[in-house]
Amino acid sequence: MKQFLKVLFVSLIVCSFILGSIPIAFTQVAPQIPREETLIVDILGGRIINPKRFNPWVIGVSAGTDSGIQQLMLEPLWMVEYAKGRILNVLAKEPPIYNKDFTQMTVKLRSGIYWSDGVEFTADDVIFTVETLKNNPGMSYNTEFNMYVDKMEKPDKYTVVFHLKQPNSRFHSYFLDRWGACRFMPKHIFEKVKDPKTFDFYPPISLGPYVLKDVDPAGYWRLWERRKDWNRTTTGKLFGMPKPKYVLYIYYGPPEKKVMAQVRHELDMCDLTTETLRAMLQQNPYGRSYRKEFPWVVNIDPCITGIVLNTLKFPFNIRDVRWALTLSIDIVETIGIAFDGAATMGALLIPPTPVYHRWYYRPMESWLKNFTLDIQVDGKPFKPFDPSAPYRLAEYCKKRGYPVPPENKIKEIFGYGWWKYAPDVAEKLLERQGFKRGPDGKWLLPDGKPWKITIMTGTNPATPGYRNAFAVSQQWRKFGIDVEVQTSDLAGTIIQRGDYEAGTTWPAQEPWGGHPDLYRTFVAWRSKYVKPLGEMAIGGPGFVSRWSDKRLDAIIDEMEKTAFDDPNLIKLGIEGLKIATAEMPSIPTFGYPGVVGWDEYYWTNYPGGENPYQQPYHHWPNFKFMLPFLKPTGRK
Amino acid sequence: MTILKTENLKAYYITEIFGIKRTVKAVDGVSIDINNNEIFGIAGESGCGKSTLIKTLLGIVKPPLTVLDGDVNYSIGDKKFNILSLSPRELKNIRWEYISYIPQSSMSVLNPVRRIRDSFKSFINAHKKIEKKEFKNLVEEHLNALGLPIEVLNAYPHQLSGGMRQRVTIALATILKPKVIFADEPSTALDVVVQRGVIQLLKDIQKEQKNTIILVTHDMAIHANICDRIAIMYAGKIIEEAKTEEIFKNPLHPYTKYLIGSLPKIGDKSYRVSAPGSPPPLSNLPPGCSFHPRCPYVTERCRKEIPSLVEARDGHKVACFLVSKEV
Amino acid sequence: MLFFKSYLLPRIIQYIVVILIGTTVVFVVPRLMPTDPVQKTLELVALQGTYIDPEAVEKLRETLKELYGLKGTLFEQYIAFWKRLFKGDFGPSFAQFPTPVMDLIRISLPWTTVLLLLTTTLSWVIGNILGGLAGYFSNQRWARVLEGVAMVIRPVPYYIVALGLLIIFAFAFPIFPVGGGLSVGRELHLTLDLLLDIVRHAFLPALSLVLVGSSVWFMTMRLLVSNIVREDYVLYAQVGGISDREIVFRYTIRNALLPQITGLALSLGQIFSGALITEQVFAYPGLGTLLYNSVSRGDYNLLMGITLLSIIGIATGVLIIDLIYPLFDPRIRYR
Amino acid sequence: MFSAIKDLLKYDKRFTFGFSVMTLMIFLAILSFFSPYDPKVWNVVPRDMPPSLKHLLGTTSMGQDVFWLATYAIRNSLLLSVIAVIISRVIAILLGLITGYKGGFLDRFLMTINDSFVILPLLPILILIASVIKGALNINNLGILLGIFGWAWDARVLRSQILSLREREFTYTAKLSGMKTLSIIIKEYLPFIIPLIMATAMNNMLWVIGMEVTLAILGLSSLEIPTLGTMIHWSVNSQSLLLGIWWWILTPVFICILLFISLYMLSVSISEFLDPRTRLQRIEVMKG
Amino acid sequence: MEQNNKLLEVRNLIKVFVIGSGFARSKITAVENVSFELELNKPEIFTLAGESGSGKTTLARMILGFIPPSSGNILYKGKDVSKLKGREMELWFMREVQPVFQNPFETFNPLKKVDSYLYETVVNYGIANKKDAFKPIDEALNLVGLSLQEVSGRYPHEFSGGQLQRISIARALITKPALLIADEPVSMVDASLKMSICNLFKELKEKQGVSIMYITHDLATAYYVSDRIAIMFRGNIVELGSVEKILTDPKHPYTKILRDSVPEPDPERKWQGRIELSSFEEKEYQSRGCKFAGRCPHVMDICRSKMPEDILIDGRLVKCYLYASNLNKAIV
Repeated sequence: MKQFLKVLFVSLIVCSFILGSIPIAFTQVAPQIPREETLIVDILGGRIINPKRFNPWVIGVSAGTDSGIQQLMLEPLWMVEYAKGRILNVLAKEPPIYNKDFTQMTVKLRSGIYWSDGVEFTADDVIFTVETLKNNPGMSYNTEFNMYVDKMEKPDKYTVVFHLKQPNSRFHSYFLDRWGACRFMPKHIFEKVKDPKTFDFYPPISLGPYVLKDVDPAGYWRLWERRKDWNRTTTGKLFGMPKPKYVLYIYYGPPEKKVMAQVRHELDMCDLTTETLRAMLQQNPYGRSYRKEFPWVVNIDPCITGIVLNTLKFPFNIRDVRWALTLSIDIVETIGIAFDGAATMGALLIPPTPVYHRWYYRPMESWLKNFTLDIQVDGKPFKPFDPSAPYRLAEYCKKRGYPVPPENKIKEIFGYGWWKYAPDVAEKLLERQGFKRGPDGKWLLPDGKPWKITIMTGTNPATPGYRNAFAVSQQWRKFGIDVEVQTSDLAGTIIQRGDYEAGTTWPAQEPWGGHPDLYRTFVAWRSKYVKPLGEMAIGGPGFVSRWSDKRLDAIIDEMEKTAFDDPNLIKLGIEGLKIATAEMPSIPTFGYPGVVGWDEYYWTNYPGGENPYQQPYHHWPNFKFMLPFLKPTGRK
Repeated sequence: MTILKTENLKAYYITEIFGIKRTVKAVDGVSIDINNNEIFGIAGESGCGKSTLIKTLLGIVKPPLTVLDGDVNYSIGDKKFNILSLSPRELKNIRWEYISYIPQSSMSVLNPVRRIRDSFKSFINAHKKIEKKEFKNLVEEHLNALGLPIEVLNAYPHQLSGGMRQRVTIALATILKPKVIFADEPSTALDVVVQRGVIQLLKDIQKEQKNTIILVTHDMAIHANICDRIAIMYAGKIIEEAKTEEIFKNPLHPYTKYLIGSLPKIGDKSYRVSAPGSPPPLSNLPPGCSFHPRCPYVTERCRKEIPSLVEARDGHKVACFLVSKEV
Repeated sequence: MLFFKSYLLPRIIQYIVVILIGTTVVFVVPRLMPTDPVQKTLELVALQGTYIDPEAVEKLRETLKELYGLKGTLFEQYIAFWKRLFKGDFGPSFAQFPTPVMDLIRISLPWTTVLLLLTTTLSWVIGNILGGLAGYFSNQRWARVLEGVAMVIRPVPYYIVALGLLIIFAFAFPIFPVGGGLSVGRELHLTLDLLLDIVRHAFLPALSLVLVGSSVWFMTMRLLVSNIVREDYVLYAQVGGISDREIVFRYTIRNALLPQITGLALSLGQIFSGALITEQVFAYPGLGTLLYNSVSRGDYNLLMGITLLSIIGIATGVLIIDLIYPLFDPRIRYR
Repeated sequence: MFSAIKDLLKYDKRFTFGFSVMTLMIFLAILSFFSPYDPKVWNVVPRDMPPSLKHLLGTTSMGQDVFWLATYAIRNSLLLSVIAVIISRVIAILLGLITGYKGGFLDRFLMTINDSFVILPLLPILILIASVIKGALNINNLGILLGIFGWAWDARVLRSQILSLREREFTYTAKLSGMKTLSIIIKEYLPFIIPLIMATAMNNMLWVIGMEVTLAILGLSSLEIPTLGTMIHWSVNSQSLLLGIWWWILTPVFICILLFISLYMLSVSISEFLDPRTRLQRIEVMKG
Repeated sequence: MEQNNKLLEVRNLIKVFVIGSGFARSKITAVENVSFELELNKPEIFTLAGESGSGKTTLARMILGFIPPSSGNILYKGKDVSKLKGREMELWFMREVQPVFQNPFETFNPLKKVDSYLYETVVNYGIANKKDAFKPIDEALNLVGLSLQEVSGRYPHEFSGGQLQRISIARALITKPALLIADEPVSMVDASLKMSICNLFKELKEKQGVSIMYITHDLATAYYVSDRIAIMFRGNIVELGSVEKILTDPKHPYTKILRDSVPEPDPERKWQGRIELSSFEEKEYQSRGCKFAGRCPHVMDICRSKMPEDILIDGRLVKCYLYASNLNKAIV
């Protein structure tokens, strides 16, 4: 019997040896795709469920668009560039031209742009796309185009004029790519298709600098090859030749797998978590992050994180309560718990990135410093703003043993300040509203019942929302409120239905990111869009706080009458922000600390913190503009 | 000619469960001589140690069964050995070819999921290397000789009736024509007609192969029908041993007297009595003669001393003070 | 005829009823949950940062409901579901609208079935043989070592086993690829090279599944055999001098296998729900991820498609075993 | 009961091992009530410290003490499995006994329900339910959920056991002694199926713990409550393996292994102890 | 009323079993058209003899009400057993008719103390309450030659088969039944104790007035204890009458073989001649005619196709064509 076992074991060992000893150390790519000419990037959305579908024009179907479709295959009319704070003209030659009452928009297209099958891109494609979307319910922008587009005309091959049913000063934003926009379909292909919804568009042709080379039938990767006629694309025309011959979008699985792949130099660009980044940097001498030193995270991400409060629900409908909750948070500790100090705090409901610092935080600094709450402390009105918070955060980081950025960089990296950690004032605010502390020191509602707050959040521990929930829950617990964090995949839905008290989805609708206009942010608080509890909110961040203010309504109305390029927009923005700050419908905490891991074994010159020539993500549509700047290292 | 001889064989079950030691004196000083070409009956009630005796004689001694004393000496032809001192390999070679065993529960000794043919194959191949054709001949011949239909080979055990199963088991045990066959209650739990068939079969085999059968059963009527000599076992000991006719005509031990006297007969409705009381548990035997608590003739001596098996008459041995006093 | 009327027919009716109940449960449960695919789609659009005009949202919601076939009462939807199913159509996936669910399943099914069919059978065979041996020779040292190994592997969360294997064989000693089913850019011609490529990609996932799977079978088999060795027919065979080898395979394992066969049928049926964690860890193509996505995305049709497959798989497995069980256990017929 | 444990401890090494490990686990679980740290609070101790005298099993990347966290995890996982096991046992035993003894239409009806449960793909359904009610998935609710889904197969096993017991003659004796169905089941059958119940209960317990770990690894259980599963979840998520924080990941894994082995040992040894065959031997021996 | 003087009437009783599963299923008629009766107020020991598989145990279980008959009636004191409804009636019937099983070790749950059944019986039938239960128990045990002292607190395996069987009988006697159904009560009892049980039955009949249905394959004890005997073969009663007549002068060929096969405990009267055995029971069950036709030395064509009728001859009923002509002649 032992013999039998021996045979079994030996054969097992032999088997694995044979399999393992097949020559060439294993790499992910087949030999015919030279590794040194390939840029391998992670698919953010995970496995592509429907790998052979390249039709992104059906609403809500996202899977796969971030595996090359939006980054390499399609181009928009305009693109938001938030690293520099500008809007790029891509397929459009110049910004949109509106008539005076915003009922007509003219778009001038670039000439000499070709589809990868050699057909020129013209106004026909634009008109065809908009018509098709308009005529097919279930396709993206179908509702919007039906609401606004009356008719289109084509004065020449490169000009499109939209005639609108009703005035819309921001109609062009449907074509402004900020992770998603109305991009165009090739008329010469789609006009032959019976049902554009079911059409898979495989193999696809592209307008961008790359064209599909191969796809994993199981959906774990898509391989793109640089177009031979890359100079007939906008990317080529604007920035030159993209350097990698191939771009491989691949999903390796859970974060630890991505780290392994990156350490094995089988993944060049990847979205990581703080922990995986740590692991990757520890194991990979060629690894780097956005910043080469602490804090490694991306500080130009155009999103702000924070706590949403359900302002239709007692007691969050009381401003004093919202402020008390704000003042009982020690932002330094919160960031410390959530990201070990590596985040940029934001006191306003807009992202604290360098460009918004420039447009809003810096102009509003003195207002913030002098802003008072209608409560007296030591006989003086209480000024809640704390400009020293970033320095305190820097102290914390120093204590943790991290190299702290120089004095002059502190504001850029840690933010312009936050709200004071003032539990004593918070206490007064609450007491003023009839709240009391129970014998155990825990807060009681005015009716004497214990005050319990449930914070709803999602399930992905890597997200700031998730970490924020736990960090803030600790702050409030310390303050004496009974807090529980509920994690759920359905947090979004539950919050939208208004069936929550506090939550950590985005606290406000994000602005454009590369443009000072705050219309997008404010419109979520327009009183006519507030839905009663139990009914689904309109959707999107901001709407769920169900807060509105007559003064803000007026500002929104004003904005609608103001052109997109009007410098007055900033002034209106500042006014709006003042109202939103004083009312504090949601509590902003810090900017989205994006964690990217880059491997410099094959490629360098990523747009890192030291040279932010570009947004740094491989999943954003701007990625194609990064490729011409990458440098091969020449390693084999 | 003696083929099997034991002297003062002692085989006890020594167990220790949860710290409590227990000794079951299943075979307690048994001395027997079994001759070539005879059917030797061992009679006794359940729990008297007769199954253990067979196991020991067959050399199936595994803990907790321990042989404390005595040998089991065989002399089969020119082969002489003490089965208790053989290695497992030697044992394997001896069994089936020289010594074989017909177990009691034919239902459970045949693998329920294998055909009879496969069982034959396994048992034969374990001892003999033979060709497929030879195998077929061997088995079919044997079955024919025993009057069994060949079709049974394709049957599964459960498809056979109890009697047929028992006969198949007998065929399986005798296929290699062993010189010594142990049969442990081969006909118990069988219907009378079938029982007759089975016993008939054993008789036939013995007649034809001229070997020795050691038949263990509690049924005295069976013994009367087939055995040449009978040993009566009680509480781990042989208490009486004699030729069949002798023992039925002239039982000496009070227990044997009860045993034989209580047998009902068709056509005779006269009142019969069983021995009073019950046999003692082997783990807790009374002192002196084990039968004394049930014995109507009990004396003081019986309570203290253990009578030994002595020859009372020509070839009639008995272990009882009542009898040995006379001698 | 008797067999048909008194056994097969009721058994098949039961089979259908069981599938019906199972399907209904899977149909109803997600619809009782406070989420729906329309909402998920809207959320997705909103969370991606694409700008939807607030005015357009209500209309969009209606459009989607219409498109997804989610108008009407639960009962109407249920009827519609069966009507569609009888035409062999699972409907469109919501998350991948309007791609038919069938298409999505077709992509993943072969990978899952091949890998799981192989590993399930292999671990069954290995686990049972080793378990049988260890049960029969329970006093030997190697048997105890084997048992110890199985006992340690079994409780380790599968994720950790898989990750451990990856770290050892793909990271510390990069012998095997870190994931995927095929090398990128490999052309799909049936060559030895391609086959080898597939095997190498499947090796670690398979190894992890077999390791864990066989230790589960091992434990049950060992227990079963340790009971069977006390049976009379085993003892009799031992007395009869039949070799240990034959006793182990023809007597103990053979007989202990009977309950294991039912277990195998169940696990083979479960193949169709995929091996979620394997797929996740090894980025191996399969139905598990699909299923997981369908759950989190509220993609009812896809969810129904896969679970129905799984329900039918298991029920059929059990049915088949019930029907052919007499082949393995001849006693059944006459009991 | 007490003397039985004493005997088992003295004479059965497997039981001794299982029992002492279980005792240790329970002791640790009780110890959690005296923990100096709140498991929900982070940053209470220095992060990523290897095991030392101050922190017996080191600390996590969240600044929690692994040892004390583990005591909570053991407590919650045990509690969870006990709840689930009790619920599923009650259902399985009731169903198994009733269907097995009563037979007929009731049997067929209940077994069809039972079979429907057997064929349900559990993981997706659990994932579905867990992902939806996860907010409310505290230890009790998760226990109830797993209890509701964990009985089907065992009910079948119990039923077949009862079916064979029903055929034994002492059933008739009991019936003819005027005993009612319920008392026959309880007084006559229960002693026979207790070993089986024990064995299935232990197995079920292991399944529950395993299922909880799976759900937690997928991020589908209430991650704030420290259990073995959430401990593994957090440590995996924080890349403790790649970062070499082995004490964090190995602790729950090792506890899983220990729990399994001890439960297995207990199950084998108790089943053997309660098994009619050995039990009879023992009774015999006890009497001398 | 005719029924009034019958203790037990069995009329045309049939039991069909469906066996097997999967692709292999078949029907077996375990009891085929069996009728007999026991007189009221005239206690007797009635033996049902036959090989295993002759349907005698099935018959006993039907009479006890454990399994329902496929057709036919069992009337106990004029009441149809299968139609007894309600706990009251059930208790009444069970009190009147009690069994003794074959294997005393199976009669009692091995994991329970034996006396528990005695107490259960006393309490459940309302014979006495728990406190006074020992009295009827002790009385019943005395009848079988035991005492409560010997029995109490002990498990089944602590007794010998004979003792257990006596306890089993004592338990049955607690309710003072009118009919005892003893299914192979001595087959598992050691030879030295067998007769004590047989004697006990005789005593019960004579002193307690209990009727006993004695089911056995052991014709020697049957002859010893019983008054009447019915020989069963494959579900049929092939011969029924007084035990002396049937066993000393069997008429049916099967009874003859059965009688001849009984081993005599006398080395001078060994078996003579050979007998033929059936190989596959199944076939005999399936046969349409006389089930014994396959083995009968006097088989005729008609035997294989049609089941013979009961024929009254020499004070007994015989189911055999051999005697059919005799009957005809007698009539003619």
